[in-house]
Amino acid sequence: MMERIANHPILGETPKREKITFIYDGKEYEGYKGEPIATALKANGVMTHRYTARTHEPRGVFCAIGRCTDCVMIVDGKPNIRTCITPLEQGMVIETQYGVTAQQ
Amino acid sequence: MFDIQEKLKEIGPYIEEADDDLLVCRCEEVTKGEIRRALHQGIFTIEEMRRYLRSGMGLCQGQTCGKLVKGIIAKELHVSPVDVYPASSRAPMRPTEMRILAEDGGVCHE
Amino acid sequence: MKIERYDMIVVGAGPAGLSAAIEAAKQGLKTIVFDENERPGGQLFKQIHKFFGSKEHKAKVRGFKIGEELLEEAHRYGVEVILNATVIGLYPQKEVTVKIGEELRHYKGDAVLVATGASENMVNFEGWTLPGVIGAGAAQTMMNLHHIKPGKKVLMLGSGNVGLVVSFQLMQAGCEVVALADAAPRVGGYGVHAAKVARCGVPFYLSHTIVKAEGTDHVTGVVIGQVGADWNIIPGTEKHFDVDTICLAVGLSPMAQLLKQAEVQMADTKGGYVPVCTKDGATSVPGIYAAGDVSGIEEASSAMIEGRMSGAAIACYLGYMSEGEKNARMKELEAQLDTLRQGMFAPKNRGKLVEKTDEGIAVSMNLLENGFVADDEIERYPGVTHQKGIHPVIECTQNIPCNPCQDACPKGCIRIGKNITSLPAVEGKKECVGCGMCVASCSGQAIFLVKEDVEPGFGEVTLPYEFLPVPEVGERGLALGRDGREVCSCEVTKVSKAPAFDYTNLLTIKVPNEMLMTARFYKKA
Amino acid sequence: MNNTADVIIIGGGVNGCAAAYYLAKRGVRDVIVLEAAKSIGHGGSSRNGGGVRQSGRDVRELPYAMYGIQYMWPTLSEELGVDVEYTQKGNLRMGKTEEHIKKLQTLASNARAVGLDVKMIDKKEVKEICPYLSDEVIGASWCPTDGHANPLTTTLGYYKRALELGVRFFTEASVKELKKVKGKIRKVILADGTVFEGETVILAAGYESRAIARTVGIDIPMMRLIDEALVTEMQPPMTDVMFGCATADFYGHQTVHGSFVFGSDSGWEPTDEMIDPSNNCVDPSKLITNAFTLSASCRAIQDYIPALTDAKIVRSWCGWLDESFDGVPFLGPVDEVPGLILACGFTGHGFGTAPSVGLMLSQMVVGEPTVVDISALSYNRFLPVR
Repeated sequence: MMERIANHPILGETPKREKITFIYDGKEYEGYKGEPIATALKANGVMTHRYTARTHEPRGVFCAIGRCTDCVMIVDGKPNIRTCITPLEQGMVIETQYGVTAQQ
Repeated sequence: MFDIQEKLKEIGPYIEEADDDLLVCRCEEVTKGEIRRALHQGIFTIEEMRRYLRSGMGLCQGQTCGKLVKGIIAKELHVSPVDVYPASSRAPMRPTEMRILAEDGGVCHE
Repeated sequence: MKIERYDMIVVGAGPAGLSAAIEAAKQGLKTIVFDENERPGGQLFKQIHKFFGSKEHKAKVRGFKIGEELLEEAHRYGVEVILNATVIGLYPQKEVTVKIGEELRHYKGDAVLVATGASENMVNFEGWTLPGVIGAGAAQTMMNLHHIKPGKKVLMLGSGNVGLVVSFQLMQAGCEVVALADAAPRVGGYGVHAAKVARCGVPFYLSHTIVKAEGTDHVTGVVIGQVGADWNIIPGTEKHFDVDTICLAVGLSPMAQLLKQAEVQMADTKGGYVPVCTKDGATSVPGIYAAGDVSGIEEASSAMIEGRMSGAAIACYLGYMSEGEKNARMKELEAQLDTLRQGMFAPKNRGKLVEKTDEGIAVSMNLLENGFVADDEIERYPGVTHQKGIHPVIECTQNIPCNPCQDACPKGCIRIGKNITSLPAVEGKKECVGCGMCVASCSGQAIFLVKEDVEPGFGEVTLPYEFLPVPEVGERGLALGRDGREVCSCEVTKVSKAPAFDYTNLLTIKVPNEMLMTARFYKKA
Repeated sequence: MNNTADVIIIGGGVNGCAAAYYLAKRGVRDVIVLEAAKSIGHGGSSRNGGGVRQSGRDVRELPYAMYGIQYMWPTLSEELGVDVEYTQKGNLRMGKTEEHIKKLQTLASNARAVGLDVKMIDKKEVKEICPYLSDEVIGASWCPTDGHANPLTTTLGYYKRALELGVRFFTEASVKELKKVKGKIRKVILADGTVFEGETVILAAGYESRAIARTVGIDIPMMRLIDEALVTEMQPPMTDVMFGCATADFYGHQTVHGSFVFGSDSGWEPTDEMIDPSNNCVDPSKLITNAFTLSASCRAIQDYIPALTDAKIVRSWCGWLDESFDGVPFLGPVDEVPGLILACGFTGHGFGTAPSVGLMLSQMVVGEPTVVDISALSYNRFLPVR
């Protein structure tokens, strides 16, 4: 689990946001509406987003701004979704990506 | 004019290095050793390297590994990285869904 | 099908893009700005430290505040700022294709300004693809935009300003920075940034790089080692740290692909692949301009001025401003840019070892090699004086373009002079009232107030403190030296918070008199 | 530097590299290849859909297209030591209208006449071969022995093997002029003035061949046209057939990597750049990619393969076709200039035949009969009407 920052010495208190639920690899988790999927996963301790096609290496967030595309996962059935810039929505189904599919 | 055989003679045969199994292109999973080996086979440009090994051809379009590949090529060919011609740059700048492109031109914005 | 038309299209709502748009819109140009991110401001919105420079460069204002001000100004002048708008193509006929939501739109401008900024360089080592190895920009995005800690224990690679600033930010967010490493033999960023990280207890490992990241599914540790003359690791110098995050801050490269696509003449330089352009940003394609990091990496402060210059140039190009008006404006802006490009970190000094300050004082080698000025080196700087009663001690030891401290002191105790890169000097004749404005206004957090003999054998040090929780008066803790080591126990005697301090709280600690020139940070016992 | 060789090949594309390799393989190793660009395979060789097909071809090309598929492509990866990703799973040339079907039928019956196994199939059969296609596809021609390969690795594979066998390659070597000596081809002069000399010169420089041939008084009737290629992100394995359509809106396939590579000649509306300022006429050879080209290509593809609608396009790029006036290449010796052999005008479908073309070029150099008769592709075919 990675701690969220509730209060920051410069930025102050984190604004209240709407709590929602989503499904990650078959289990239900909580996150905030509109935050990047990757942030919600990180808050729930998920580091590994996918395994690569050629050497089956684990990958996660690297650039966090949608450039490197390392953090892609299967979101609502669509592969290669950049989770670091895709907003979380209620009921989203997020799956670990193996190559470009959901399971090996 | 650039003499490929001459350059191949100059750089000598491929000699394995300890970190050759290091990944360089994260998207297409290309290692430093693969790039170095290709160089000693006459694959000298970034463009050829992309085509030969797929380095820089992945989702990020070489944004992450571009500079690293350039550095390896420069070192192996004994030239300055500044003299290694960069890859071309083409649309779309970011991966774009086919349906969004396909609908373009048919919509009128007011 | 419709192509929307504007006088000026700006790609990138960062410091350069927004500044250009404001400058142009002021002259009456119909201007639109696209940015692929959900928030405008580019890197400004992740920068929570106070900026350097002088008033006209918005010095001592925090980056994200500057971003907010720019955005507000842009709106005021009628600039359209479209977010989540990804420019996927730029064509020589000054047409851009923009993906907005589920639509691709076409825009044509009489001028197009590309201000796409930079992308982070990367370095590869064994395990660099493991989850938990992230870019410094990623760390900033996570903690400053998305309110989540990037990691619990972090190793930072890179001692440039980005590495230093982000290390400090990580600690502000509540993360532990176990070490800061850099393959270079000397700290690359501002000494004051390094010093504020070092005094928190972060060890600096210069001439060190990462040997490997450890872990199977994510990072669980890191090994660094000392780099020899041949750039290889010297066997036996390896050190292991338990970390869950490795943060890479090894430089930036201009992100100029769009310009290349538009068939602008490009040049490959040491600083990256950049468009060939005039000083006001005009490229080889008439009507296509570039400003900010995309045309060469500099600070955000310079990017804002470059943006203004391009904005004025485009206004003139399109006939909204006369040649004379433009030249006058350019002169003013060039002067501002010139002052930022002075000092030890000026573009002309990049990569050079500057051994003496402009004043002829030897630069602290300890600062360059370990991140802090040694106790025996500090006395030689003009900001460090010994006086009766409360007075500022200014540990600003490099010539950098920055002068808010001079303006901050209501009593005129601090003098920099006309040249804003000069080292601040403390005027002994003027009387310090201990208001602390200088401490809070120093963007480098390098000013302390020192007062001897508040009680027999003890004095007080007032230091800037930007962490949570803010200690309570009466709390006992440890005073840390410039090197981050514990030097003595101490008591918090005063905590000052004021709107004018802009979240830089002033902490006064009581230490033995002999520790007044040593104690520079506070840690809860 | 020794600037003389038995054979000088102008053009480091797939045909030039293949010719160099087959020459070296048969022992003619004193060969120089001159490539104008910085990179080998910079032209059409890296800007095509990778089709290795026989169906849809003119009957004059079919014999060597069939020869290559029967005898060369299946073992090419092994021979070059590079995976050329040759996949022989058929070519589906689709039609949506009766008019399309008629066109396909004509092509199919012509091909059958020279012995190619190609037949017309109906909507249901099309769906059985590839379930991802649009319901609007009412029929197709189907050639099961067609397929696809990776043009990038094929070109570089030939290059690499030729290098290994001693062929000398020069990049950034733009040829400006040819010169005869005593009535025979001899000198190849670069734009920078460097002179190469050879007994035989193979001209395989795409459209640029026309300007080069003109310097020895030979006019090759072809023009320059642009075509765009694009590639999607990696997809799960969906199909291994080669796609095409009756109207040539697009063509392409899913690669071994998983991405789909397509070529398309849709979306080339005349833009400002094409207008010749001297006469205000539109010049098709000045077509360039515009802001709508990529979209038009995508529209063409999506209309046939709707399953790819969510696939992201990662990159697009374009290249020039050397379009001959009758749609088939100029292949063979030029009688008027002894020693000069032409291999150009491939009209956008020269990749799939490169192995057999390369082989035949090597045969022409040594004066051996070619594996199939290609006299119909001689440059002379235009002489009576010119």
